[in-house]
Amino acid sequence: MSTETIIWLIPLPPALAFFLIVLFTNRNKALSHTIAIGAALLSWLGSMIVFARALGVERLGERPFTSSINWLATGDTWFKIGVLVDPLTALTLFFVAWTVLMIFIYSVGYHNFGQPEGDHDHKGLPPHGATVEEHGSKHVVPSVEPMYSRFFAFIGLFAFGMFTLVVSDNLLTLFVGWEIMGLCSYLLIGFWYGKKSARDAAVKAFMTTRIGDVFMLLGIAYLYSVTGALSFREIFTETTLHTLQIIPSGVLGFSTAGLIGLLLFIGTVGKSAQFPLHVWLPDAMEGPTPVSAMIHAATMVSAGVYTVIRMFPLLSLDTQTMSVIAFIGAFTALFAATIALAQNDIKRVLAYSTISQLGFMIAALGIGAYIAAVFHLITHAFFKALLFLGSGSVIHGMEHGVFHTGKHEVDPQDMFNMGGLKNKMPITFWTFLIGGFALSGFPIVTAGFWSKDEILADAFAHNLPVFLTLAVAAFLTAFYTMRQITLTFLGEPRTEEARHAHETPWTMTIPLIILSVFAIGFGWIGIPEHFPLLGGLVPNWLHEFVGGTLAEHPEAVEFSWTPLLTSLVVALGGLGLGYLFYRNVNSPAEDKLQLGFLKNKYYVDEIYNAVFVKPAIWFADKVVYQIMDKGFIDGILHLFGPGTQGIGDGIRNYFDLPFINRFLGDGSANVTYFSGEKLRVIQTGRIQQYLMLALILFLAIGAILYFFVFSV
Amino acid sequence: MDFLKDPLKVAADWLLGIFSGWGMPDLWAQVLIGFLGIFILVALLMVLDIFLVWIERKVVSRFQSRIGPNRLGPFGLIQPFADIIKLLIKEDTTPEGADRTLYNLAPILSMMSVLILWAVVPLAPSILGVDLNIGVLYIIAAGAIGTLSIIMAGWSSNNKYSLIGAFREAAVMLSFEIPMLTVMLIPTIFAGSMGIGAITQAQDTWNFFLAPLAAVIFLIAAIAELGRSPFDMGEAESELVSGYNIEYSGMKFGMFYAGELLHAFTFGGFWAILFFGGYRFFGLEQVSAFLAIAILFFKAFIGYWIIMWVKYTLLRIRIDHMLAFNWKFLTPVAFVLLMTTALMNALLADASNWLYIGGMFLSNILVAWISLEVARSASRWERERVEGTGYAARRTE
Amino acid sequence: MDFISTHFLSLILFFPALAAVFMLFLPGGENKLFRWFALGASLIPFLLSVSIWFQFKSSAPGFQFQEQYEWYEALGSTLHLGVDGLSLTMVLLTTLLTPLAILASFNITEKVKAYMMLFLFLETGMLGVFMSLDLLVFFVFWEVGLIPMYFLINQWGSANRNYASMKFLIYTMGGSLGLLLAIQLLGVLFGTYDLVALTQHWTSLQPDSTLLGMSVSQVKAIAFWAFAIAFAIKVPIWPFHTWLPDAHTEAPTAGSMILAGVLLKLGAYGFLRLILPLYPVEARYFAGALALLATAAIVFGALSSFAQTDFKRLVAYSSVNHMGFVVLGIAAAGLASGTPDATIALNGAILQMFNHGLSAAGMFFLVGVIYERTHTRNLEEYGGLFTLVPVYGGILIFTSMSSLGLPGLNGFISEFLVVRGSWPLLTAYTVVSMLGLFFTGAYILKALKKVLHGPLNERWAHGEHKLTEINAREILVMAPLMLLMLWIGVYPAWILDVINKAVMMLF
Amino acid sequence: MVPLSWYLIFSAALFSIGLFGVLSRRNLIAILLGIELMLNSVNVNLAAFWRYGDVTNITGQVFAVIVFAVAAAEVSVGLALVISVYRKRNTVIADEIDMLKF
Amino acid sequence: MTVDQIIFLVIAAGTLIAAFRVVTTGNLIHAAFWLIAALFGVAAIFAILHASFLAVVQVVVYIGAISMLFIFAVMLTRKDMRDQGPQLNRNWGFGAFLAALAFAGLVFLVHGWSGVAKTASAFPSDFDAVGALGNALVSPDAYVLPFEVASVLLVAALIGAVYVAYNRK
Repeated sequence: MSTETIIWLIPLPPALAFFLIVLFTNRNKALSHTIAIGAALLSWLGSMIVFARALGVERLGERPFTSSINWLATGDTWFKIGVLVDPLTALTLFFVAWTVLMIFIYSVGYHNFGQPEGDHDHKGLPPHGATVEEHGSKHVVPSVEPMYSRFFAFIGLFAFGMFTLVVSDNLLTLFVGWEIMGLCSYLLIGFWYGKKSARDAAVKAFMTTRIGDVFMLLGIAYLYSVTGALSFREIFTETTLHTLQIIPSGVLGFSTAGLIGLLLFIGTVGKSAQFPLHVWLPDAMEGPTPVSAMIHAATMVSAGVYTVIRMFPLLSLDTQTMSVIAFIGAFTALFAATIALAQNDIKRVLAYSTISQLGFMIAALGIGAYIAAVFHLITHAFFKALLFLGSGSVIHGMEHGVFHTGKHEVDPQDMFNMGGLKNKMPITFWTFLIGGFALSGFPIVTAGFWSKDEILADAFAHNLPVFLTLAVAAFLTAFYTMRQITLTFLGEPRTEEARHAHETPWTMTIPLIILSVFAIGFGWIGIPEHFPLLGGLVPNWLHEFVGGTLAEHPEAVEFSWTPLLTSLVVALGGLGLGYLFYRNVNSPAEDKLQLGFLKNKYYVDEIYNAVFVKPAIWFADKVVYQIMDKGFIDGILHLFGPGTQGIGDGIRNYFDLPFINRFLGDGSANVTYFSGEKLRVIQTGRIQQYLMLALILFLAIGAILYFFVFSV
Repeated sequence: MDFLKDPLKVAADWLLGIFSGWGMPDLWAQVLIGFLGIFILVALLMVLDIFLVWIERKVVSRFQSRIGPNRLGPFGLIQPFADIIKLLIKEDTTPEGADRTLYNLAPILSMMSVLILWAVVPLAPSILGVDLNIGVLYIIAAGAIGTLSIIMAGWSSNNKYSLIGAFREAAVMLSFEIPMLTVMLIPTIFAGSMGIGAITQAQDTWNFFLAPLAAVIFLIAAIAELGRSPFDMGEAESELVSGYNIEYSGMKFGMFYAGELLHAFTFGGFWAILFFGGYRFFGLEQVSAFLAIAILFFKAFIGYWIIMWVKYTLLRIRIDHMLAFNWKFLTPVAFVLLMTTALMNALLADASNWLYIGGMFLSNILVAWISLEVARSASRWERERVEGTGYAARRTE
Repeated sequence: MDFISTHFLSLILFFPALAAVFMLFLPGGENKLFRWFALGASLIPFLLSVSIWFQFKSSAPGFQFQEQYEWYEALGSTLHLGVDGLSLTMVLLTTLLTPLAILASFNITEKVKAYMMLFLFLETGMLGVFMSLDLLVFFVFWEVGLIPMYFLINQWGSANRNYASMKFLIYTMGGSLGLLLAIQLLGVLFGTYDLVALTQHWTSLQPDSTLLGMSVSQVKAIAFWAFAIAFAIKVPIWPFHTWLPDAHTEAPTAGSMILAGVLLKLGAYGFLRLILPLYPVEARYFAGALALLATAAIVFGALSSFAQTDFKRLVAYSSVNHMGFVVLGIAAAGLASGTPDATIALNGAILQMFNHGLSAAGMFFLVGVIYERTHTRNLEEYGGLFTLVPVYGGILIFTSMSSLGLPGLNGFISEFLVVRGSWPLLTAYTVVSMLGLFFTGAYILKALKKVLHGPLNERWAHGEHKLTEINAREILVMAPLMLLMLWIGVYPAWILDVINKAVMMLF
Repeated sequence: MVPLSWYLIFSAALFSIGLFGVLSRRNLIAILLGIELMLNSVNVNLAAFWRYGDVTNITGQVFAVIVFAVAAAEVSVGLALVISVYRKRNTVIADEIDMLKF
Repeated sequence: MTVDQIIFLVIAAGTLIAAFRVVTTGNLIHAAFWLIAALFGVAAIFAILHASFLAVVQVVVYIGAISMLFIFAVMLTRKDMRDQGPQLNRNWGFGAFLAALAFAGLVFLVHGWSGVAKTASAFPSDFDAVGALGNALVSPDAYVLPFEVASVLLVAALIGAVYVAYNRK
């Protein structure tokens, strides 16, 4: 098969799996997950083939794999859609395929496949455990998820959306994949729709991202109407970009490119949970599992960053836009990191850390560090996936303990209920540790170090305030990561449940191990050339490869000791301080960082609710519906009825009744009645007499006609 | 040779020569010859009739495991003559209160209605009484006269049994005329003419193979027309003693009796003519007119034998069942068959011969199968309704 | 076969009416027979219209399958039928939705015969509007479509049906008064009602000459508004929309399907077929006003919908919202007729008509399905039904997403095209209408949340009110709709090509 | 050769006889008998005009055939009515069936 | 006077006598049988006119069916076999007068008509009257519509007769 065909085919298996599972196999759990994983495997295979072939092409950036078909008729021309694999796409495909496959496999174990049906499980609620008798004694074990098949259908559709987004060669199909993922996130967050928090979170996620989407749609429409094309290859030509740059948009001094870029960026703000549209992501942890949460955090949110990276040539045209982006990214990185300090839910910490890390990438793009952003996107995807899966594993292990003790009020996600899990769940611990160190940027060995270091280096070179902000954020990152590891794994178990937690099945641990390999090794493809000691040992392949995507190959920044030392200090310092701080902390009361405004995420949700949501509901119901429609418009309409009736009454009483009824109507009836009374005698009822009468008349008339009329 | 081929013409020419020799005008001579021909035909038929009595009696005996007439003459062949003598010398009674004119007219009409049928029977390629171009209708018209005679007989006898019998018989005959006429139109379609002679000539393939269902329907309707068992409404010995001819005796009864037998034989003949090629048999009819007549009579006897077979095998059907059978089954099927045949005829107009025959045959079989299926489900419905079981009962509640 | 091939349109048009008349002679009380007969009778026009869809030559100019018969010679009106890509799309939609609506109403048990007959008459009325090329005939069918719907609402509707049906009838009739007068004005002026001829005469009038004592431009402006108001009421454009929620809410399920699916399209079709060709100058002049109203419809429709607690009313208001996009596209096209932007906007508007026909019909049907089982439409009384009726839930989510404009389904394509087309022409209005698009999501999710999600309302879980799953017949109604939604969403070229070519030729 | 007038006079006579029957018989069935005679006379006329006009123009016979059909229909319905009336009123005398009077 | 004329006169006289008996005989059954005789006469007239199809149909339809129906009806509508009382109504004299008047009027009209003395033309050779009639009845150019209407009428009459005469007890 040609590479183009394979690219077309990559997104299809998960979509087919979705339809197959929904329509046919939703009653059979084993078949459903086989289909879903098989589909993910096919997509993985396709992605790997494409990736391998892409590696073999010289200067892929100038000669990418591409193919398109007619889609929308627009006057004389056709709007085409198609696929495109350039270096950026190839790399993205690589990590997306890997993470998706890992997630699919992991889900089997997480949803307790092979366990008995729950005693009181309902569709729409998490499983509550099943009682089994073993060796004569009853005990409770985790029960299988009641909507197991449905889950696989949803993540299948999700994978379809992600692959579509990645391989598409134009903004519109990118947007299609984008929105399909939005739908899936809505469905997956609201997976346990029986929980009020879950369905509120689902609606919140969809609506918040939709704000961004609406702007993005406008941006797409704007771009399309200015350039007449949406395909990346057509937009990123020199002449087009030049046109976009010189035409002013008429809004706040932005150029057209700047305004379009800003509109598109707002979409990313929504999708990648940047301030001020970040509120949905922490709530999205209501999703059934770390798996789906991870999908949002590690994959879908990456899509936002991917889009910005994709549109980088356009965005970089307007410095004003770039500074907005840089500002939002840097601010978000710091802002989210501070909130993460005070969270006790193991998943929420990771959620805020995701927001923060995405802020890093956005900020990197804002200062023009294209390759650094790509690098961090990829490494982050791997280690954050690892962390989420690890946290899922922890929670799963904790649930085991909860089932054992039977105390369901104990929250298995609260880190203060854990402790000492290192010995109970060794694989989880070690992989989690790798992920956490990667996140913190533990020097040299972890991938996170290299990518973060590159961002800091770029920031130092281009924009000092951003550099400082990011450095603080990086320090906080290391700090809360260590806090999390310490609270969760180190020390002594703080509860009975933690004491009874134990390691999760192989379907969950294998993905952890695979991902941890990437979390360490993937950093080595992008070691800067001038790095002391190590630089040049391994060629900076990433820079060469990804840089080819852009028309002008970006220059690597000069090596400088300041950012390197900074990153070493913040990473090691944050980790060390974190361990020291939380070594002996055993309850929330002892934690000095449980500040009110951090705990409540700076009250953003409350403010949004009071400023936007409530007034909107009030306006819709009271003003638009009750006053305008019901009161005003219908009120006017209702005046017509009585008016017409008045006229009708007048006509009836003063014209119809006296004149037409009495005089004309009754009068003619009276005349008819009188004549009928007189003439009824001839009606004898005898047919033959009638006939005779008729005959006489006939003969008489015939004779008259014959003799007097026709003879004349 | 001429005589063998066309005896009628030879004989007529010969007679014409003789009469001319007597100085008779041509017109009168021809009228005279015509009358002579009629007389001879009728006389021969009456003789045949006598033997039909014998055959009928013999056959019924075999059906009933008896021997039948065997005393007078060889195989009892003289027996019918004895019967005739008995009938002739029997007292001729007239019931009190009878309507004499009609009473006496009825047997004559009965006999007549059968005999006039032979005016259109093509005995041989050259021997045909009148080649009416509306022969098919003529057969029905003659049947109408038979109906008339039965009504006359039934009413004029001043006997309630005979009246009831006459009514039943008339109702049956009126009803079964319709499917009969309808299926007779099918040979008409094939031949493109209503003339009986033309229909015979047109049967290069026997119509039976083109329209087997039509042949069956015709046979059923013919049996009903004849008033023979299982449709013997008019006589119905066990219910009406003897039906419309109860008050007749002597030769008047004899005429009814002979009329019925000859009628049966005649319809056997028509069956053969309409559906089995009449006198045609692989060109043998061209050899000699006598051979043609023999072929026709042979076929007619087979038809007659089938009619007898049916008569002595099946039991009488109740009058309402019988009329329902006609109106609700036989007539619709005949109509459908007629339409199907007309349609197929139009469709297959240009088809090859074998395709034509095959198509016609299959369409007939199809119509038969469908109508039987419909009849079966309808009767199951009815049975369930009556018995109060099944869907029908629930539906009508 | 010659007869069929030369009389395609009149066969499609009159077959339902003839079948309805034939139904008069069917024996009474055989409800099953009526249902199947009506279904069969409505399937035949569908098959015929599918067949002309394939025979249609989209690149040929002008109208195809034309038929012309003497009708009202004294007035110069003829029964002139014909279709182009625009009307063919609508014909296909109508003939598709009618059998589905009939199938959807198999559960009607009262006065089935009359019900089915009304539906068939309704189909003829609607098809007549789409097919006629003669203004007088157009008007006749316009009114013919009205009456059966009145009776459907009035006889088979729910509690407040008298009010709703009366409002619907009088409102629409009031609008069409002006339409009739304007049509007569045209007819009297030129002695013909033929659309093709009229378009030429009417647009070639010199603007400085006088007509009926007024300047031509004044006369044209008056006639324009007479047309526009009639169509605006039917579409409906804000602020003429208040009949719609009432009528939709009170109508029987299938009635709502047809009402939303086809009847609303009559108004938009009128704009496209009559106003844009006949009044290009006025359309350009008043495009701003039209766009303002369209934007109001989009935003206020979405907001009103968001404010509802009645499920069906929510869906009804969503029609106002969606049809607003159609009008926005039309306004954009009026502003800059002939430009590529206008073409794209019109493509979007027409496709949106078709798509809304699918999704609104589907939504109303699904509301009907749940209403039939629970006898309540109050959103607060549902809750957690996804557990009880997973298949129904899946279908509801699917259809809702189509209505919401999820990419990958049909609604997105048309909304995108409209936004794309009107952005450069009516930027401010487009931006404001995005607010409506946002609230579209809000109300759809509100409905889903209230109906499917949340804690289970125990009332529906057990006992006599136990909710039953959507049945095979109902799935059969939804299946074609869903298939088309997905198909158009994934590969819209097949239908968009026809529309596009028609638009290119028309404007 | 028989002149046309003979047929016409014959049919006129037949018609008048039928008319007399219709006007004067008391029995409903007898009235119908009269009607049959009248219809027959019409047929005779039709056939005669056909024969004495252009024989290739078959219209006369067609009319006669249609008259047959009409007569059959008329008789069947008429007799059904008579029987129905007899069931209800127990009489078939025309003069006694005079409910529809003043 | 030719043979044709003699035959015609004989048949016509017989027919008229039979017809006269139909309207005058006191016995209704006899009247019906006399009607059959009259119908036979008319059939014979048809035969003389070379309208063979009409003649045979006259026998099939009138004698075979209609007259049978009459006889049935007569039987079904009486309490005893013989008729009682006068068969003519009070006004029969006036009726006779009117009939005579009608006859006189018709004869007068016939007498005054110019075409009365027409003679029959010979049949063209190879003219098939029955075939022509059949074609005329089913040809769309000729009389298929009346023919169809007549058949609809017959069906309607059939159903109507069954319905009217159906005994609902």
